[in-house]
Amino acid sequence: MINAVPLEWVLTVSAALFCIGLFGALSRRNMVGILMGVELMLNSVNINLVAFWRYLEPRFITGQTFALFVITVAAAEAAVGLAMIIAIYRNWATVNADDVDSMKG
Amino acid sequence: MIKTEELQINIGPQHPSTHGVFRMLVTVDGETIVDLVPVFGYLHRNHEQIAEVNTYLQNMPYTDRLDYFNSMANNQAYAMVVEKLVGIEVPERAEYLRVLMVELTRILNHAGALGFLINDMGAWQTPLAFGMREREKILDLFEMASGARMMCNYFRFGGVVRDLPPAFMPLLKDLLVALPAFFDEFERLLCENEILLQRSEGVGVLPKDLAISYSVTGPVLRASGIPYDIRKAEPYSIYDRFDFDVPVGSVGDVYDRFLVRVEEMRQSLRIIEQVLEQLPDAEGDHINPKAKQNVRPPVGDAYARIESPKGELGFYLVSDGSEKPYRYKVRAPSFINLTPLGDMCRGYKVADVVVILGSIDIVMGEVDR
Amino acid sequence: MELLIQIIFFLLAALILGAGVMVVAVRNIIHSALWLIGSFFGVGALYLLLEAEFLAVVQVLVYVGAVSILILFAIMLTRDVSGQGERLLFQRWWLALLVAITLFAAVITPTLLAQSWNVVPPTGPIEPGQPTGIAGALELGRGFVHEFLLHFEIAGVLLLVALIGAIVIAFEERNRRRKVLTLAEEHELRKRREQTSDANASESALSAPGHPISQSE
Amino acid sequence: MYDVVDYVLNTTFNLGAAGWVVSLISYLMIATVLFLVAPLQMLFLTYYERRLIARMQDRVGPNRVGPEGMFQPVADAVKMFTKEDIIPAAADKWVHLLAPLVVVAPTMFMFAVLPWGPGMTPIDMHIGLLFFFAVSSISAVGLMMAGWASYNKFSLLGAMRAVAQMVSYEIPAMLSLLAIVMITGSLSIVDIVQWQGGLFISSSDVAGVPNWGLGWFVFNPVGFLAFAAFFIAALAEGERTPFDIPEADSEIVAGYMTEYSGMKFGLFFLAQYVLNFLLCAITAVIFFGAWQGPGVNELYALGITPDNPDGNGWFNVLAGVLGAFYFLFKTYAFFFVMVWIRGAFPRLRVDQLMDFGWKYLIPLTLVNVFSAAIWVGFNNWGANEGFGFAEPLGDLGRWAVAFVLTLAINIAAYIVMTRIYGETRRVTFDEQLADTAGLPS
Amino acid sequence: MTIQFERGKVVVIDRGARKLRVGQGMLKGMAVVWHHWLKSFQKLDNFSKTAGVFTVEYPDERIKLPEAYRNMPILLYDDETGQELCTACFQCQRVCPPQVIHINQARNPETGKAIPAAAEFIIEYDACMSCGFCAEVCPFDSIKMDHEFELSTEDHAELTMNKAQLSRPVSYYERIAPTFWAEVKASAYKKLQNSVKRRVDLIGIAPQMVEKVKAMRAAAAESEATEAAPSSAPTKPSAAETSPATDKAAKLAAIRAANAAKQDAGNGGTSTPEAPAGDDKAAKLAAIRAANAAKKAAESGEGSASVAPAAPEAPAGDDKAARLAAIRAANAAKKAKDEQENS
Repeated sequence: MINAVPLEWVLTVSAALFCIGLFGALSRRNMVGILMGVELMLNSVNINLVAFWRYLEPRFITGQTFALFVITVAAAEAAVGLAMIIAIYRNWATVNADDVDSMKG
Repeated sequence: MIKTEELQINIGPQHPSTHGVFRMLVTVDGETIVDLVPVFGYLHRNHEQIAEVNTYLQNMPYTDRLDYFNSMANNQAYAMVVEKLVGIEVPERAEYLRVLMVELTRILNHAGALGFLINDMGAWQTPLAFGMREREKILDLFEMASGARMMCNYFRFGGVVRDLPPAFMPLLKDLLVALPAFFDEFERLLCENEILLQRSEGVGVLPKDLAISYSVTGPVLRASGIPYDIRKAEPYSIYDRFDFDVPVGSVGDVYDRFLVRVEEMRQSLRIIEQVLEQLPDAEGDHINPKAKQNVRPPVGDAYARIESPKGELGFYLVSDGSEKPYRYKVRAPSFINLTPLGDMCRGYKVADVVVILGSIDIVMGEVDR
Repeated sequence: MELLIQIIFFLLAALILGAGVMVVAVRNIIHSALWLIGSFFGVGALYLLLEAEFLAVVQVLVYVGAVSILILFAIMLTRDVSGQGERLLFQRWWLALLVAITLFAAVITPTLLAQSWNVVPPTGPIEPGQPTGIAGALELGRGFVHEFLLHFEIAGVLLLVALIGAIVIAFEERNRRRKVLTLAEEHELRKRREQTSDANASESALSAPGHPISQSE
Repeated sequence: MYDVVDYVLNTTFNLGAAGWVVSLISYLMIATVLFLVAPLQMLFLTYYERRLIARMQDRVGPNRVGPEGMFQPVADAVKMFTKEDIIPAAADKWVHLLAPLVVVAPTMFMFAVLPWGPGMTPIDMHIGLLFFFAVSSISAVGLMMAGWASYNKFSLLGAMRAVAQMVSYEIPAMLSLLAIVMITGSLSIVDIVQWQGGLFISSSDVAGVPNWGLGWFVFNPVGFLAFAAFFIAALAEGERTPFDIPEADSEIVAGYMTEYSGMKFGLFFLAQYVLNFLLCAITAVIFFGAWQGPGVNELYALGITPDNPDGNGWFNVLAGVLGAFYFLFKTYAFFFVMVWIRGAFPRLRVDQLMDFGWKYLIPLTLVNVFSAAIWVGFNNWGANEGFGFAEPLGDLGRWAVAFVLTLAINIAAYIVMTRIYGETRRVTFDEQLADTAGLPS
Repeated sequence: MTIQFERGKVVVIDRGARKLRVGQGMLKGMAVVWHHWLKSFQKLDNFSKTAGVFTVEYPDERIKLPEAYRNMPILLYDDETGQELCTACFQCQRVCPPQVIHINQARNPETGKAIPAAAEFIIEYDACMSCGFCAEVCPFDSIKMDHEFELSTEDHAELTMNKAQLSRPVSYYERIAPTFWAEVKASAYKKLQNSVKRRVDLIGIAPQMVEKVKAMRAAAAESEATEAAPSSAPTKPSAAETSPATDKAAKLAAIRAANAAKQDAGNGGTSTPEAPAGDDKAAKLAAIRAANAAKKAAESGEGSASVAPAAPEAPAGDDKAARLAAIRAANAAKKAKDEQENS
């Protein structure tokens, strides 16, 4: 792998995925859509971490550990985020982010 | 659960566990039932009107088709009402034969009903197969005596159509050995099963006084704690000559209905044993020889009821003096026991509906008539 | 061999990016979630290519097996999914696009041009106590109970907090939940109400006169 | 396999193929074989199940097509192939089409890590166990797709139930395996199988136990409780009675499969039976030593192994056949138990299923993880880890202490948990009414 | 709570509420199933057993049906003489609850008098409910319940059975229900002797026996003739020719009758049922009805110029029914004409 594919390629893929995710998170109205954009961004971060680990420090586990923590955080974030979406849906009967404009429940 | 919109689901008319063509229009909130409307009539055959253009005897085979699980009981109720209307005496041996057949019917009905109930709970046919095995044996006996397995048409006004064939008694005695073993095995298989307990305890509770006001009868009523059995309350035929107990439940849930039916099978067995002890030996006394079959009852009306396996089965006849009934009415236990279904299911889960329905034990042939 | 790996890499990159684009572009939110799963899967395969087997499996387990299912559940529990007749994006979506493209350019230019990433993995004499080869599940496990113990604990606490938080947020309070009374409960309530209003009328129908069964207690 | 292909290509035909070509070809061959094995398993299992359950119900079962009805599944498959493929008008066509594939594909992947015999594991991943369960969780997505795309209330309800069930029961399954993984210290399936040599006591726990291939995990308290919990979870994962709620025919017709017919339905069916086979197989692998059994190790030692490169190849074949026999025998025995349970029990309700998983099975498996820690402490740890006080007992003594301790803990946990759970479940009628006391009238 | 009845008591079912449940109930259930699995390698051949395979592998093995078994009604005829036991007394037709029995009484073609035999006897098997009343009421023990139950067919109309399809020899019934037949054998044959006396020619012979009986009679006649005198030999061929000749005549008569009926339709005569082509059952029923009407007209004899016998337009392709109807119509027409002339 490391002989066939240069690190730049992987990083490019990662950056592109990050920007796609960013666009999704910024532009979609549906809150679940926003959450999915965020998940894409987290994934691209993970690709970066694993790529750096593999190309630079394969004998140590720091990169993988970091990636694992990111996955943990992503899972937690998805759980809480989706719970919030459901709670919001219950109160406002909408999942569009721009319809939810009040701080009071 | 999350607040969701109410959803309407049609269970039936074509559905594996509606015991025929029966539809339940279920409104659910999540999995909880908010409302249930039983819709029936898909099997309506105009039974009562047909009966008014037939002669009294011609109606006998039609009663077989009411509750096709226990045609013998239907026959008995109908024979009783005509005998009452005309005033026909029934010989002693005939009465014993009738009781024997009806109690066998009760066992086969409960064996089948419990099997189907457990099937609705999701067991893959095993209890049903066991119940059907015993039912087959009883049906073999019926076939031997009456000529048909299900549509027996065995009863006539003033007795039964023919006496038992000689091969009948040995087989019945063999069966009486098997039946207690079958009941024990059935109890071991199911009565303490934790899954069955979870599915049936506290499900479909029908409180005592509501059971009375809904006018339900039979095992459903007894499971709610009312010791009402027509065989005891108004002993017809010769039921006052037998010792047997009336099992009642304490809560009125599906589990009680299950246990009451198991116990009723045992009591029926007791009655059959006593029948065999007391059975008079008079050959050819299976029917009153003076009883005419093409009866012309005097003007008047009569109601006769029996404790059929499903509850109080009554026939009401009005005679205008002709050879055909002027009015013919069936009080079908399945139909009346079905009326509280909608209320009984309310507040339980979707999966409980089929269990509660199974525990009522209906036959659509009798409900829709 | 190298060509094969390159082909696989490009296919995976196409899957990841293509599916990612579909995630943000598709109108039907369920389709969007399904494309997201495709993207996750591609990332998992990329991990395998990068020889991070454990991470690849965890990616499949957590993202495909859990997070995406969670998302699908959330979608189905919230609303009509077709998205017909509604605006898909915010009004100023072009702004977001601009930001994304700018960021991409800003990140990728130095990556590709300025910096030389031609890194050689550290070779040379391996010191005693230093790991050899590529770290796998075993080393990760060791790491979690030695070096990264605190981090590991914190991650656990985080998950616990998220678990409780999610339950608290999504939990509907008991009194707000709809309670459908069963027949028996309804009957009991009515009886109690009658009892309070009329203390005499509480006997069951059994003892009513005229009942067909003569009974002796 | 690699060696054989290498020999044929490079020595016999002298093609000079590169290493990766050889491994590609050998992997493809193995994959083809496994791909053919899966449908055959399904065909056999349907026949086996139908005959078995018929016998349990005093019936005969299918015995018309072929000798003793052997070709009944083939006839069924032909029927399935020739049936019309129906796509509901309101369905999401592509998702509807893809769903069965997404369900079937992971079950095929899972064959990759099954050990069929000594040295007969297609891929010896060092995270094989995790791979197995990670891949199995993918099929939940397929179920969700099927349920959603059918545009049918019953389908959607069934899919939701199926997915909730699969996700919930993955946790107790993983936790019960965690206990085993703690003892072996490896996620590799080959290591786990290797560990189970011995005679009722694993030779990895106590050195010097004769290796008859019978040191299975199920013979120690930790392993036994893990086995029980895992098997129950496997019933739920494989949607078997009493957890066959997603396709409860008496309630929601056929669950997520309601709107499928013909070959697509056949694929669901295939996936389900192959998954059942795999779950039985993995139970046999982890708790019953897979191919371990008397004679296999001895035969294998005489064959060509990394330790013994100049052994006789025929002994490899013999050991493989015997090992595969043991493995399949154990697997089918577990399938027998599945059928047996199907023959005996009704099914649970969906909320009871969730309660059982979350409130009973998960706590029980957590206790078991604790027991596993004790087991590992006594058997594997020494003075370094703080278990120096146990050293004077000797290997066997330490094993015995661990056995008694974990047995006591597990039995106590079982009884206490069952009692608590049973009490909470058995809401009597009076309590049910008492619950209404606070309700607004 | 125990309520004491006169005999027996009320028992409250024990729900086992205070039992410790740790899964033993499920294990018990599994033990039962295991027991059945083990026992399933034997056959359940005795009613006192509760385990063992109880499947009857139907096409290969069959249960011996009890004598009382009743499926569909059949008509009996005597093996040797071919005489049917049925005398067309209409008892069965009257008692049949679904009204599926249709009988046409035979008449002497010359005198027009009723003969105790059924000219046609039709039972609609598809609507029959197998109640067995017909067999019960039959005073001549002619109608009995068959044990044959493999009646399924692709064509609904095939289940409308005519006399030829219903007739079975007595020996057949004796085989399936020996004791039942033994009870009634003597009286049945006595009654048969009585009715045979009043039968003429081939009327009352079961259709499948007609040829045989004819041959037998011819043989008897021949032997008589050879005994008596060789001069009577030429009568033989004419006797043999009678049946096609009468057939032709009957057809002609039928056509004539039909025409007459058409002409008289406006005069308030019995309506002409127009059977759709290809509908066998309807055709047959129509034929019977028409014949009955004709019979009635003939019997009433009150200057029935207006009540012309009606013949159905027999559908093409239904020879049998058409011919039967034609014969009947022809007979009736002849009779009517005779009576008209007489009056």
